[in-house]
Amino acid sequence: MAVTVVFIGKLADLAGQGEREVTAPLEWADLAGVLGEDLASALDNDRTKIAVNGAVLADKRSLRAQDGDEVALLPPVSGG
Amino acid sequence: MAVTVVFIGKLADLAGQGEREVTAPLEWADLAGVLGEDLASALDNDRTKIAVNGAVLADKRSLRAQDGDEVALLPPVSGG
Amino acid sequence: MARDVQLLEKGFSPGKALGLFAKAHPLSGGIASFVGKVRPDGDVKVLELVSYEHLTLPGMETLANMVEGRWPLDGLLIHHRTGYLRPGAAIVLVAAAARHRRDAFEAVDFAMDHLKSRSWFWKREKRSDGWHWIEPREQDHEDASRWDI
Amino acid sequence: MARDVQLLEKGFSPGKALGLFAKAHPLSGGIASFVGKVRPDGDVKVLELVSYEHLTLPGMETLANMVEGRWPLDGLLIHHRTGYLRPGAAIVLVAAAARHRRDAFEAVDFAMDHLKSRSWFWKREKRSDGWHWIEPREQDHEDASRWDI
Repeated sequence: MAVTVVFIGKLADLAGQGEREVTAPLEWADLAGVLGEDLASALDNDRTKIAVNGAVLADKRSLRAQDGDEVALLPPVSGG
Repeated sequence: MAVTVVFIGKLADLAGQGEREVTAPLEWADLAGVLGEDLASALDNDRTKIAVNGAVLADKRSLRAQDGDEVALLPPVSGG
Repeated sequence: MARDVQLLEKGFSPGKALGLFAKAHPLSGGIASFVGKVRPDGDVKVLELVSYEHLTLPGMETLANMVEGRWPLDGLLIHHRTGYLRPGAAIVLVAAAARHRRDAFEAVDFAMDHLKSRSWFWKREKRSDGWHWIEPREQDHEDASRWDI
Repeated sequence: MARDVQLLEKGFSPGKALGLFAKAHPLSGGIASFVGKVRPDGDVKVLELVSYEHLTLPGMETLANMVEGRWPLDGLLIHHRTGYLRPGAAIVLVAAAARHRRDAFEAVDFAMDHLKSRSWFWKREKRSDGWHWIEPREQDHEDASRWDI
């Protein structure tokens, strides 16, 4: 009964790891408690997005991940 | 005592040759008489320009070529 | 429309890729391209480009769809590195072959703006004082905003 | 600023020229380029590009001055053919190396617009019914007018 949370970029630095297994289900309201204050405040940033199984949530506060889902926490992008 | 008149592009087709020696001096008012009606009307086109020794005249009607000068008659350009 | 979209884990030669692309499109009137490299300025020792497998390459394909929907092209190439890059190394190559030059130009321009600030990459630089995450410059966001994306 | 402006009387390989240009500018963050070729459509058998020695190459140098004055570049390459060209042959290659990508893009875009409708070239096509002089399309003039030239 687990959800995999993937930390990308500077969120991986904050988390001190690239991914973590957390108990399913996982909702937006759970994140601060599960991930800690630092990550939770980074998630509040409008430019931080959340994807579930590769689908980016239009409203990240609607997060509702089930067992086996992969939740990715995505800081602002920069490529090229 | 000659001016070389160089015909470029479709003006060379009209002239039936690439260049011609004409008597110096050569002024704008002389061109119709020297070159004939067809070329003269092509020269009236605003987009037809005249260069003397590689310098394009801002006002082609100010043409005043001397012995040894090269006068180029330049139709609308198209490159690339 | 021939499409060549790749997320590359190793160094590549943009000149070679571009030569092959040109050969693959002998009938196109024009080919516009852009090569982006790691700038060897400051004291940047290494650049890391992070990608996320569920988003980065699928997002590049979505970008290619957008480009193809917007401009009539004969061919489109988007190659982008992931992983660790040294100064001078190629990060990205975008090329578009088209009948008309403005279509090719705008397609490349648009794709580059998207890759810089709207695609699923994350970038950090290692300098003498350690690693630093890089976010798009204000200019990059302005560039992208020209296209309503 | 390294400048390479050439009026070419024989066929050339844009890929090779571009590869050399990229090698000559290892420190630039980006290289934008455009290759224009004779489009092998319709029944065009040969294209002739006419140049005038007192104007064409000097005009290309003047164009390079304008480009360099307008954008901060590390390098600029303008190669343009003259003479008879077969369908598929390269007519023109423009490349710009710059620290910032928009400078490289705009420099190439501007130079191409100028070469199409403001530079000292005259173009005709041989079709099955003979030779036809080609003037810039309305679009080419509109493209050039974007730059106040």
